[in-house]
Amino acid sequence: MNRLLPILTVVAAIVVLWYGAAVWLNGPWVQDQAARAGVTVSGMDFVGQTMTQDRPVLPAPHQVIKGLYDGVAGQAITSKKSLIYHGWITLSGTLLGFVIGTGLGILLAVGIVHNKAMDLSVMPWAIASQMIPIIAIAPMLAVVMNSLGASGIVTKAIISAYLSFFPVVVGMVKGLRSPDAMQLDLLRTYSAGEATTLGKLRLPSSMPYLFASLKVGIAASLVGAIVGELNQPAGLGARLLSGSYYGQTVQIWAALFAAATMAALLVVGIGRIETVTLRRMGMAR
Amino acid sequence: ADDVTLQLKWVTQAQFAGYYVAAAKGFYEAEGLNVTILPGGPDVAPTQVIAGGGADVVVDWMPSALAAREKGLPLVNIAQPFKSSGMMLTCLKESGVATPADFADKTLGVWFGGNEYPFLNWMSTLGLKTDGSAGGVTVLKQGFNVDPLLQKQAACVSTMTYNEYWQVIDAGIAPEDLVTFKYEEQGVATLEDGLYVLEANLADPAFEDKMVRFVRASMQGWKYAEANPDEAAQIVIDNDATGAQTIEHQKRMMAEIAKLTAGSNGALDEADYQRTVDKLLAGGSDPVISAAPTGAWTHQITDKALQ
Amino acid sequence: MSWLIFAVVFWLVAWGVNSYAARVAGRNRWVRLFVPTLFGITVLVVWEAVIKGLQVSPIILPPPSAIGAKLASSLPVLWGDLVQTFFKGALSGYLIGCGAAVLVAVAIDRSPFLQRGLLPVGNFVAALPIVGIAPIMVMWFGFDWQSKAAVVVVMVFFPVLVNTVAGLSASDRMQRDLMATWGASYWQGLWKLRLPAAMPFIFNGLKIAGTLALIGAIVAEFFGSPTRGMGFRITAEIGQLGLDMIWAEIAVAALAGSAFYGLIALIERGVTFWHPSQRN
Amino acid sequence: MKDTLQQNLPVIEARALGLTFQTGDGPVDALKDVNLTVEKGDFVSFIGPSGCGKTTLLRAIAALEHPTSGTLTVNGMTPDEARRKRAYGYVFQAAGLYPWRTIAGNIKLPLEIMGFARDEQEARVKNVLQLVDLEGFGKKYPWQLSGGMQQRASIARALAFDADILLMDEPFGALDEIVRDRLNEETLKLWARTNKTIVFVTHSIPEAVYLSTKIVVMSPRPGRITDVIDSPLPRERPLEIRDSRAFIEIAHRVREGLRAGHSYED
Amino acid sequence: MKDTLQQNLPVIEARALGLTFQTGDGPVDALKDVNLTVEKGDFVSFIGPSGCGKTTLLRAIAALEHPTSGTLTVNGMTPDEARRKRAYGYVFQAAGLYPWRTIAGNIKLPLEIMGFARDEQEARVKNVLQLVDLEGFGKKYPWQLSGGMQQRASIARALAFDADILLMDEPFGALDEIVRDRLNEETLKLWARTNKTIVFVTHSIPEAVYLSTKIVVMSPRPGRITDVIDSPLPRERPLEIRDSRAFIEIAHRVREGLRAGHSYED
Ligand SMILES: Nc1ncnc2c1ncn2[C@@H]1O[C@H](COP(=O)(O)OP(=O)(O)OP(=O)(O)O)[C@@H](O)[C@H]1O
Ligand SMILES: Nc1ncnc2c1ncn2[C@@H]1O[C@H](COP(=O)(O)OP(=O)(O)OP(=O)(O)O)[C@@H](O)[C@H]1O
Ligand SMILES: Cc1ncc(C[n+]2csc(CCO)c2C)c(N)n1
Ligand SMILES: [Mg+2]
Ligand SMILES: [Mg+2]
Repeated sequence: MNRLLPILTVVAAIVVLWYGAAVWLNGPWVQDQAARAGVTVSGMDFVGQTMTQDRPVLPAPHQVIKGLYDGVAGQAITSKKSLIYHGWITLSGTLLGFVIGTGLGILLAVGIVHNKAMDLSVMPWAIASQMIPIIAIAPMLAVVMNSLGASGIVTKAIISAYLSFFPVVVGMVKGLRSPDAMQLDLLRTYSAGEATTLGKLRLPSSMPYLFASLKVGIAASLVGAIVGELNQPAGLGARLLSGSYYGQTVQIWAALFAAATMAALLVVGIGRIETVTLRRMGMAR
Repeated sequence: ADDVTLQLKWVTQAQFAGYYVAAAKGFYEAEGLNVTILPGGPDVAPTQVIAGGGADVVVDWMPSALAAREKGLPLVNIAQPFKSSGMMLTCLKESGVATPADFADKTLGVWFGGNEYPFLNWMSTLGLKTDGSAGGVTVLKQGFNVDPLLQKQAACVSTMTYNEYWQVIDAGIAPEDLVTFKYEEQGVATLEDGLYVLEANLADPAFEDKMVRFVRASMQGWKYAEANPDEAAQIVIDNDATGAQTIEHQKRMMAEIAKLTAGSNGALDEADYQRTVDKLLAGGSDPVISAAPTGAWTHQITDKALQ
Repeated sequence: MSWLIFAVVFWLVAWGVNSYAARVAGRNRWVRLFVPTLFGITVLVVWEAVIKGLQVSPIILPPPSAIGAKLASSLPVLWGDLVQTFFKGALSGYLIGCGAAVLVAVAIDRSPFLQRGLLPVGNFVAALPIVGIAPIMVMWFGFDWQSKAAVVVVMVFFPVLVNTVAGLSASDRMQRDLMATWGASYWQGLWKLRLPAAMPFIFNGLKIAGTLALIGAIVAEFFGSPTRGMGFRITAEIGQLGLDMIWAEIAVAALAGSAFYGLIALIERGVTFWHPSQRN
Repeated sequence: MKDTLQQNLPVIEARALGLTFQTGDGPVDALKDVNLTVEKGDFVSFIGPSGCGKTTLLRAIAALEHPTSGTLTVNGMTPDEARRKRAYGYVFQAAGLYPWRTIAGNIKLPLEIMGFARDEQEARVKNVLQLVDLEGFGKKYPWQLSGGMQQRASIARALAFDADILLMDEPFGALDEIVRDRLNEETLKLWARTNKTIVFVTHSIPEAVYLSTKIVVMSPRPGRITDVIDSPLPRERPLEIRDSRAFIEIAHRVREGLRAGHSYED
Repeated sequence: MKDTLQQNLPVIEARALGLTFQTGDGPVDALKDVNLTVEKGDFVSFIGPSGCGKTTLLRAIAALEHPTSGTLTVNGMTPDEARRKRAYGYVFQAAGLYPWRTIAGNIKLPLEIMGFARDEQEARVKNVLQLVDLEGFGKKYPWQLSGGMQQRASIARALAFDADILLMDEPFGALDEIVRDRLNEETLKLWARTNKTIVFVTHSIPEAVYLSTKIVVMSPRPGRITDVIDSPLPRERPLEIRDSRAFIEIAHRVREGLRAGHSYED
């Protein structure tokens, strides 16, 4: 309860501001329409009209919630208007990309920690790689993947992986280097090799770092999947774009909130796994 | 059956009804074809898809096809189901635009990505500069919808007769409050929605045969769609994976599309081609093609398909 | 074929040289510059050779040489786009967003209630995909750089806020208790202890935000822009298959983004010189 | 008249003091029924096993913790009032210097906060740096100094603003025996010179006996005072005093007190 | 025959040993001209002020640092060979238990690495846990134990695989006096029982005198040995021995040695 109350308060404040902004931003259209029709609107009429438009500049919260509700509960989940249907398509790409990206990130991190040349050369370029506007690459990547015969989900997953590997590399390099000199020396007095050190010391002690980066990584993965869907027929990304294409602001906002909710759930999910893992490893107190 | 992959220029909508109808009505199957239709979108360049081998045949507009040809991608028009152009500028009357002469010092929304050339050409014939200098027009790269007009961020935006125009209407603006300039009527129209393949493939008799059957079935689809617009619209809806299209909108779109395909039996009219090339060569400041292309179209397929 | 063999050989040789250099003189400043440079050159050479070897069409992926040539011949255009997108859009949005985030963090610092409410909501907002936010911002703030800046503000605000709030509680208890024994006021404690102690965290946020800013501005241009800017150029060129120009813009974006990141890292070095991670 | 009154008033007075922490696994009695009187000029040591509440008691005196029962007065005021009157100089177990300030900057920090004039600040910094033998190190950053030097800097910082009461929580815990011996001597000298009231926490029996006029032996669970020993040693104490019979006897009494209060499990 | 030879060979032998660190501000002579012989069954303590090279010397013996001059042999081999033969049990200053392993898991760690059979591992864990009085704590995680218990666990870990040579770097530095006393007693008992060779680093004079058969006094800059004291105390040592005349005398000699080598600056 005392964790929920502050959140609810903030949400309530945002909703109030939001309604205000909706009136403010949608108002000009109401006035223009009235002017074109040669009538005047005022008072409650005006406010009411700002919140019931089909194509508002800013949909009022209840419109978005209705959009979400229609998309989630108002449709069969196999329907193409169902947000669950599209969410699932996005999720599958997100998860596949996340697995690839995380695997790649961990491998790279292990390489960086064990190989000085990789350490020096990979990092600056990994940073530079993240500066590339992925949305510009996505269509070209789709073409290349297409010509290689890969399916849509793989293309999406590659973009996801591309965005999620970076936080994993950064976090894991930190994590794998987190054992202090004494912990490393201890294994040396046992005359343990690098592989043993990795398995018995570096990997376990990197777990908190790993989970922290997994949380960032899964959110990045989702963004990647959505960007990858801009040129695919289905998924939340496609929904966002078609909403934008037809000026369906409510559809955009509903898809937007569906995506953010999914991200939040994924992060919470990883948090759960983290708690369980760390507890089983005895690292959660 | 022979596999054919068709890449569309835009998302699934009645603009491409002929192909969806042909598939749904079994016209392709009857020709022994197994056709995969790939929807496009703002993020898809059909020319690039075909260059990468992702499609056998693409729907594209002639300006971008010719530009690609000059860049070294030998695309050939094998059929032209669209006789006329649906592009226009739609302006709010209250912005004070009544004739093209009023464009000066106004902000105009334009689609880029290969669609800007007819517009630039038009402006240069009007003698209006597009670089933002005084007395010219301010050009916006418009997004995917008509919001700039509704929000009065632009005096005019690009629309298609069959689509965006109706979005403006749907938004609640009466037709009397709008002024439209059809490219067709302004004499700056270029050919839209044609079928293009790679030149090298045409030499292969098997491919040629496939395309003959494809074009024949596609045209059958188009004519069926013209005759049965409501059924065609429903077929389009059934094929839309985003679930964003509505049947009302697609019916109306189908009706408008039928006007554009009406004059065509599928074969490219050489005069239309020549007009398009002339427009593009005249260009604006930065012409899209620098020399008249050769071999950019053929009747090889339609001759066989339509006999 | 020979191009492919060349690529493999070049890669192996460069890798060998790098391994040797890193092992023998990994601490030397010049070697630390040389190794990543050679790595970058290797990537470019292998890219070029693979394209030549597999005869990849330049319409699919142009070779680095063509990109370089285009880059060199289009400098004025690229510069104009960089000014529009980076300096006007990304940078102003970055400054506004980061500045606002730090101020808000200080403002909510005294209220644990607000913090507990704002941070989860903030994380939720941060998870909103920009491709969804960008068209909305274009609708609200118009086509010019202001809407790009707005997208950047939204993107950078929460990472910086979260890090700053974390940083403000990063001073350890003993350090805070010291302030208490001296009878320091809230503002004295903030100014002399908690802000300096928060700097490593704030810079962490600033660096994350730095990787987001330019991308956000470019992406926003996909949803409407004047006829200049990096995102505009990329969409306009795709229609005429100007892949070399697109890649030139991408190269400029990567370069400018990395330079910006480097600059933040440099300032961080100066400001948090005292932090163990900066002392090695 | 007022002065004499102050002189007679105890500097620190605790009556039936109790302090209970509410933790996840239930309440922890960190202090229970603590009675203590400290007079002006006393050098008091708290000694006891880990967890017996030494730090907690010291923090309560400095108003860093708030007692849950009993009364605690400092100079006749509440500890919080005394804190706001800047009565305390507190030296923590670790040096706790701010790494972004030089040594001089660290020492200046409380002076800035208390609003001393700029040249007064400089003068005092110079003065205390000399006192702890760190002249010439003012411009160095904390991490450029050895642990012992950092500890001395933190003592200098606590001395700089001339608080009446010096609270020191195991200030020499991290130092080696020789350095510790020397700092013990210095601390005694300083105390003799300034006649401050010093409350000192330590683990070390010799240290407690060597330094204190009053040794408070504590024992844990719940934290309480088991013995208060008034030292018969003279105020001037050379290091050799540690080999004297009196010294060894007090040390023995402290050790016995400690052992009695010490349970086996840790 | 071979056995006798081994018996007579010194376990650790350093001749003119030097070790210089290359640092940013130039070379640091951590050890200079160190000569030392340790026989089988010796209990050797290194004592000296901070920075005099105690840890460095211990690390060199364990092949964790490499001497830059002189020779160092362990059981007649180089330290590195001895390390690969798993001759060392090393106890670090802090307990250094891996927090994600239980106490038993921590003790098992070296056994896993050295490839002991599973039931042999269990047996040994049980055995050493008993030895350090931690039966029943095997399933606990390190943070569930007090500091002293953790330290004992880390000693158990070093004992589990029965290395000949036990190297202990200030193992009791972080503990309070009472716990420390008890662990000192336990260490002596253990040593008596197993007849291992133990090398022990400490800051504390009483600790060094109480435990050792040989006390090595070191001094800094450059780190060198200033005195080696062979203790006349008997092998059995009750705690009370610390009040004996012999004890006090050795302690005095150590203190003088330390003071001589101690420079003022830190
Ligand atoms: N903030 C706190 N919350 C809960 N329990 C606390 C807190 N601070 C201290 N304690 C508990 O109060 C008791 C006394 O702690 P205190 O730190 O005063 O001991 P100490 O005598 O200073 O020990 P040490 O010699 O180890 O420093 C301990 O049991 C400790 O766990
Ligand atoms: N890795 C290193 N690089 C450079 N100098 C070092 C290194 N390790 C130790 N030194 C220096 O070598 C000298 C001896 O250090 P060492 O750790 O052996 O001292 P010590 O006697 O163990 O001190 P303490 O009692 O503080 O642990 C010191 O001056 C130290 O600064
Ligand atoms: C980014 C982008 N914007 C607009 C068009 C133009 N366009 C071509 S077909 C079509 C469908 C009409 O409803 C439209 C709008 C494009 N190709 N790409
Ligand atoms: Mg304490
Ligand atoms: Mg040491």
